Amino acid sequence: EGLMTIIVNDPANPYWFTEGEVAKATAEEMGYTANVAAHRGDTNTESTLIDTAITNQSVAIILDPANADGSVGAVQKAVDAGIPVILVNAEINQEGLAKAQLVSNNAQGAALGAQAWVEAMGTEGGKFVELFGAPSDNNAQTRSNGFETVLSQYPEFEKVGQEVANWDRTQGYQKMQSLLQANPDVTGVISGNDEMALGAIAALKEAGRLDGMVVGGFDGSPDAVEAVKAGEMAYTVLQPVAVFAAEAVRQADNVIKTGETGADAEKQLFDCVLVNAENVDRMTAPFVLGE
Amino acid sequence: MTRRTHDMPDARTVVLAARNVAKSYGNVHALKGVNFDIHRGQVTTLFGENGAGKSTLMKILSGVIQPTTGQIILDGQPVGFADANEARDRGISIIHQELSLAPNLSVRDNIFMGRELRGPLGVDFAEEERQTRRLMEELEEDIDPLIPVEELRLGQQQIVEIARALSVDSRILIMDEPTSALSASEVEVLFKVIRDLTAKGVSIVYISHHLEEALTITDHAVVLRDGTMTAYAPRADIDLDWIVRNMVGENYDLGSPPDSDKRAVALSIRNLSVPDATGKDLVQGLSLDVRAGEIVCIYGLMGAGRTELLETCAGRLRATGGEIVLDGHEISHLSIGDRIARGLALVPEDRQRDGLVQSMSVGQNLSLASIGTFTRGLFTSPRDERKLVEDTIRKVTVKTSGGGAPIGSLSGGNQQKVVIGKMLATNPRVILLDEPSRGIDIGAKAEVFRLLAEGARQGLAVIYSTSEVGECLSIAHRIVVMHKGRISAEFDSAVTKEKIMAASGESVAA
Amino acid sequence: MSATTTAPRQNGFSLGRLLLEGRAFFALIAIIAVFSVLSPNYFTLSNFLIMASQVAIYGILSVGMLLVILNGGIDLSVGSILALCGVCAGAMMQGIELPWAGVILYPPVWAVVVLTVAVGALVGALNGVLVAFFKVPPFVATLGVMYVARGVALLMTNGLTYNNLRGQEALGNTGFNWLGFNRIGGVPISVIVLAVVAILTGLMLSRSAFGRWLYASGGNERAAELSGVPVRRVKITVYTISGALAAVAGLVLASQLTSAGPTAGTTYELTAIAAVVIGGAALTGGRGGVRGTMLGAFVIGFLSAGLVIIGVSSYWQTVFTGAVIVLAVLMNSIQYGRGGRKS
Amino acid sequence: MSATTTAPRQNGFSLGRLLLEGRAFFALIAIIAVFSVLSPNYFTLSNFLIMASQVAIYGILSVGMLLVILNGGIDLSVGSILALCGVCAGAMMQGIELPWAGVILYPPVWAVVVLTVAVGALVGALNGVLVAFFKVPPFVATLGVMYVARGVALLMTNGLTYNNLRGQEALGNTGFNWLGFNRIGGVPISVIVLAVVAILTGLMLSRSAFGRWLYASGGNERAAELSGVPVRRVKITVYTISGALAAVAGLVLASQLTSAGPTAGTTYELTAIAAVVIGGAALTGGRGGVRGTMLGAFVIGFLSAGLVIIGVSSYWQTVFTGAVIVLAVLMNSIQYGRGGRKS
Ligand SMILES: Nc1ncnc2c1ncn2[C@@H]1O[C@H](COP(=O)(O)OP(=O)(O)OP(=O)(O)O)[C@@H](O)[C@H]1O
Ligand SMILES: Nc1ncnc2c1ncn2[C@@H]1O[C@H](COP(=O)(O)OP(=O)(O)OP(=O)(O)O)[C@@H](O)[C@H]1O
Ligand SMILES: O[C@@H]1[C@H](O)[C@H](O)CO[C@H]1O
Ligand SMILES: [Mg+2]
Ligand SMILES: [Mg+2]
Repeated sequence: EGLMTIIVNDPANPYWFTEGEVAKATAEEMGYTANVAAHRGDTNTESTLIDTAITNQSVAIILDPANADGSVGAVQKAVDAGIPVILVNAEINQEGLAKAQLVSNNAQGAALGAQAWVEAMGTEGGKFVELFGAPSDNNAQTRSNGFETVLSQYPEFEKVGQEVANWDRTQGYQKMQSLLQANPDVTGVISGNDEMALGAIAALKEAGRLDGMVVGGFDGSPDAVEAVKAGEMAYTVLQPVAVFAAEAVRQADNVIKTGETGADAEKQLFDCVLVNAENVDRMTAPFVLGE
Repeated sequence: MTRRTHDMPDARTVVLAARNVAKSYGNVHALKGVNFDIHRGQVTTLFGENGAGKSTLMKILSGVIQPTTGQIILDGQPVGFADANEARDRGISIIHQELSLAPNLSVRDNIFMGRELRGPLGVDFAEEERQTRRLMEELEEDIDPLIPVEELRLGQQQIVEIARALSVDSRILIMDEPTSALSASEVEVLFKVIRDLTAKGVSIVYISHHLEEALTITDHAVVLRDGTMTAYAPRADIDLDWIVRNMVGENYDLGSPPDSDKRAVALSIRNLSVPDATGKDLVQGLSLDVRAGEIVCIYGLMGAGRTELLETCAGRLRATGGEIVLDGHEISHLSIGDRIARGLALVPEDRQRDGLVQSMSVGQNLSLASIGTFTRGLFTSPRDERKLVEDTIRKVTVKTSGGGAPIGSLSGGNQQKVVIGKMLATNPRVILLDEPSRGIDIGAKAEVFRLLAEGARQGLAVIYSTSEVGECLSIAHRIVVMHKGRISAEFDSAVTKEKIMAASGESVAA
Repeated sequence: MSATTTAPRQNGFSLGRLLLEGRAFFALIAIIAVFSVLSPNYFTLSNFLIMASQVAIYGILSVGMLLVILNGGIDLSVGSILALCGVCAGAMMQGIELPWAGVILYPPVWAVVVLTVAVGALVGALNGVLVAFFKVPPFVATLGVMYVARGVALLMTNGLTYNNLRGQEALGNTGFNWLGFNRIGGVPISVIVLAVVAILTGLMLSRSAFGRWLYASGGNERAAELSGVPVRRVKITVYTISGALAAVAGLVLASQLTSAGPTAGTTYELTAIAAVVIGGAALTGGRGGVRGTMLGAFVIGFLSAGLVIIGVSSYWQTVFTGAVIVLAVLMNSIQYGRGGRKS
Repeated sequence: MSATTTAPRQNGFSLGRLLLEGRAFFALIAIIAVFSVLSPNYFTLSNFLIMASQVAIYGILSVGMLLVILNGGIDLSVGSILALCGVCAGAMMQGIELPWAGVILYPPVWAVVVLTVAVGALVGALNGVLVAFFKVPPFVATLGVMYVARGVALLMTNGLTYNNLRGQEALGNTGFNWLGFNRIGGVPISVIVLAVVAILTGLMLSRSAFGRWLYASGGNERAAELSGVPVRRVKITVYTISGALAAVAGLVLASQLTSAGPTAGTTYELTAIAAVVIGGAALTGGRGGVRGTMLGAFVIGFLSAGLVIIGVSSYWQTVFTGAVIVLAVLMNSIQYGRGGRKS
């Protein structure tokens, strides 16, 4: 059936790993051959990978764009070469180029998470800190804004610190340690993704401060699921990455065969789901919550 | 002159011998089947022009390099040394022509590097220090065992190198130009040490281009020429004339200074002071005028401050006071390059450190200071450069396969000639030479002297720093003696050796 | 000792010598052969042109790096300068607001290019001054500048990316994507830029006084200084050129992507250094040449493109890249290992 | 010339000398002073202990890096080795499946630690062999190994992170988090590990024959070789130690996070090098000491923690880090700038 090129960010993060694996498996099921490549957030590498996809005469490209603005040129290049591009997980700031943009509803997910966080924190309020993802990734800002929208309605919670930890566990750990020194009286942590939240949990554990602390994650990664099970993480917001990665491949297949994705709009938002102590046992596979 | 003038002496006293040893580097045949004997408890001196193969032979005998063909016989048994350590374990050690010290380590650490004295708590530093002190006493040098070697002058570093070789207690000690940076009195001390060693049965091989000096210590003399042995004789049968004749085939007279007619002052040093890193003055308010066409020798002991004086004139060091005036213009603010462009050139003392770029070819080293003369517009002219290089190679008689050869393939003396040639190629009006005769053979020295004399006739002003009184007398119109940063005496060319040495603060040895 | 490792002699180009000397050349041939067998899409003109245009970015950086390395230094800041300059160009294309005058300036593209290169040169000169006058070891000076330049780029854009660098007819600033998109006689402009940079640098190294000074001061700074070489000026110049070339690379990249982000070029310095060293240059200074460096850049570029084309997993790509870097240099080392005396 | 830059003399510790020599010391004092003024939470015992435990990781890496740098080399692979070893430890804690025997082995924690350090030492030895026997320049050899080790770590885990390294009572492999979590007399274990490593290394450098060999071969390798120093053995040993210490750092980090991921330690090599150089060591080899390196590590660690505590934006953190690295070394350089003759 031809080659489908799947380009993800960095498979060293379980989230993107799953994204690539699911897409690949789906494509192969449908009779395509599939290559998974990684740009690791570098738009130049991304552009190189698009070149290669063109050279390899790919029939479609599934791309997790490196940068909302910076990836436009690369997508344009593929489109100019006549290859349909389906974007997953992150958006680009231009419509009409990609056949479809399938992303989780980060704003909805952030609101969901923030709401759960507020509930877990209880009514008397308190001080908290936020761990922020890589600033080059739009999702970081979107989630932070989503948290802000909800939390600003609860004046009893005071944000005393915010640190960039670049989606990374070790950085989450070290930043949390210092944040804890600067603000010994924090009682809550809200994090832009699970890796950073897990780092924060390790720091809190080391400081003996995990008890009574509310830590909220985002992604629904397997490690976070474990942490929720263990009662260390209050919740994580599951991004339906497995769902839209598979859906992206199906829409690509549609485009190849019919010229249309079969969906109504280019931008398709997939709602996130809350995973907490109550439903955590229903996780069936990485990033998949069973009914 | 390939015939030996005498038969070999009693073979039973031979401890180490080379038999038909040859060494080639590609098509350069450094040694072409040499036989060489070292006698127990005696000093065998090896003479030869630059590039004759002396160092190559010594490196083979001490295991540093391996011969292409031929054998080494130790105590009558053929041996093969894999490396220098193996040779040292068998009692052979060597002082290399080029210094091989770790500059960052102290004197003590250099001397015992690789042969640590162990105590219960690791290295026994106290004992090492004690032994170092004793060695320094023996060599009559006041060097702190704990001072890093990089803070020592070249001569002192050479002493450390010697001390290290002495500390090994070897049976055979090879010294490849150990005195090139030493003063006469230090050489005397070394010779005393050598005599003590030979008395104890240690065998010495000694290489030097200071022929007279070497003669005083020789028991046997061997002459190498172009990779073959050309002559052998015991001490009783040789004199200076014999050595020179066998070395180069003709005799050289270093001559006497050329005529000079007094011309305008070319370089005027006025009241110059130069401090060291700690602020102590190494040159103290020194004044000196040199006229065009005049050759001035600066004689002094090690540490007299000559190097600092010359390096300050050249622009490497900054003076704290005084003026340097070239052809009527104050030049203290000029860069080294500008000074060279105006005709002031320095041949530095330490060729490895300051003279040569090891990663460049012979030709590129020779042309380095005069790139401007073969640059046309934006680009250099390869043809003009080649001409300059070939002329210079001929002028200073560098023995090399050509301008393209790597500089490292040259013998020590030939490298020195490259350093001299490089600065002569800039067509200077004033040339400063800091102990330029270090390691060059008598023929080359005569050639350099001839060039300087020739230059002087045409108006070149020369300042020539030396630690050899003989050189002063052969070339200088005027001899300036420096002592502790000042001029302690000035003489014209009619002076005697003794007077010069007395003015330098040197005790005239027996 | 061969001409790739010593200062080049003046006999110009010779295929025979190239074959003999540059083992990197064999590495390149081997890479091309292997991938051509493994994928039918590799050995095609269009793929070579695409790969060459990808190599251009690294290649331009490598040429600057080569000069610094010949001088015995190292420049870790090129990736950051690339990003900073890209961002500067982006900012200028978006218009420079002068609040006090109440106007927004839209410089024409040529002015953007000149100013951007000037910024790169300036940051490079800062490296040079730190190294030459303040005696900060190059590794540290450029490491510091690497952080500072990256931070400034992030601050300038607040972490965001400038998009849409195409300019507008009305503003008279169109043409920015010419660098990245156009072709002359089928050859991408970026490749032509690389070729021009490489040839000019090659001429400079082999035929100009400056080139000689550079080799000399990299080989033995003290000896060079005493021979009248203005060693400080040489130092500052090489870092300045390296900075300017990083700016050129930044422009080419921004133009190819028609966007400029502050995180571009991260770790490119390592790739550039690897290219220079694979090309036979010594990190101790004084040895190396443009031809080798170009080979090194092509080895790395053709290898990584090939691995992607045959669809090797990104983990294996990492492994292979490391292995090939070591192997290519290992071949070089075996050749020179027995070389002449060391100082 | 002072004892921080040359091989240490044997007069032991002296506060006076420390003050005089290590300008890095002033940088540290300045950092502590500034942040103590800016935040009341900085100058507290608990914060110092936390900062020290953060420094531990970099500090342990820096000690290994120091040895390599003293030897005139560089080790870019430490960050990757850290990750690889963390992952190896993780894999062993999860149990090693022996399919042919149909069993899963759960080695006790001490065995995991020993085996992990052995893996690190082995990878380090690979660096050493490449450098000492195959004459690959250290920058390239370790750059290659950096990629390969990272790739292998990714392949081993398929990109995933080993979580839950706590072990289980039933399997007899509990205690892994002891390293990262426990304290002895209030001091985190990681800090104690760092202190032990630093003191042992300091003793080795100043008291043992190996220490002198290291300084000698870094100062003048050829001279050292001719004097009978086993320069190759020294080389291989320092890279091996560096690898082993990277493994220790990997264990400490994995234990602190109770998880081990293949991307840990990215760019830590730069931080480690910066610490060594801020501490007064010369990248040309032969000069430097443990005391300076520790100061360098603390300067970097206390600075970055301080910036977080006072809440500076992450972009400014980048800028400040770069500036302080340059400034700290600049102070060192001004001191030594006029120093003695070089070889
Ligand atoms: N590594 C090398 N490669 C090529 N040629 C070499 C090498 N080493 C020595 N030679 C050549 O071997 C010859 C003998 O050199 P050697 O150093 O033994 O001379 P020498 O007698 O010690 O001279 P000097 O008095 O100048 O020290 C010279 O022509 C030199 O160029
Ligand atoms: N780098 C240095 N560090 C400390 N002291 C030095 C340094 N260089 C020279 N000196 C000291 O400066 C004084 C003058 O040394 P200089 O080298 O000028 O003597 P010189 O007359 O040229 O003797 P020679 O050239 O024979 O060694 C000596 O006392 C020496 O110890
Ligand atoms: O959405 C993804 C995930 O949250 C991941 O953990 C980091 O990058 C974001 O873009
Ligand atoms: Mg010799
Ligand atoms: Mg002198």
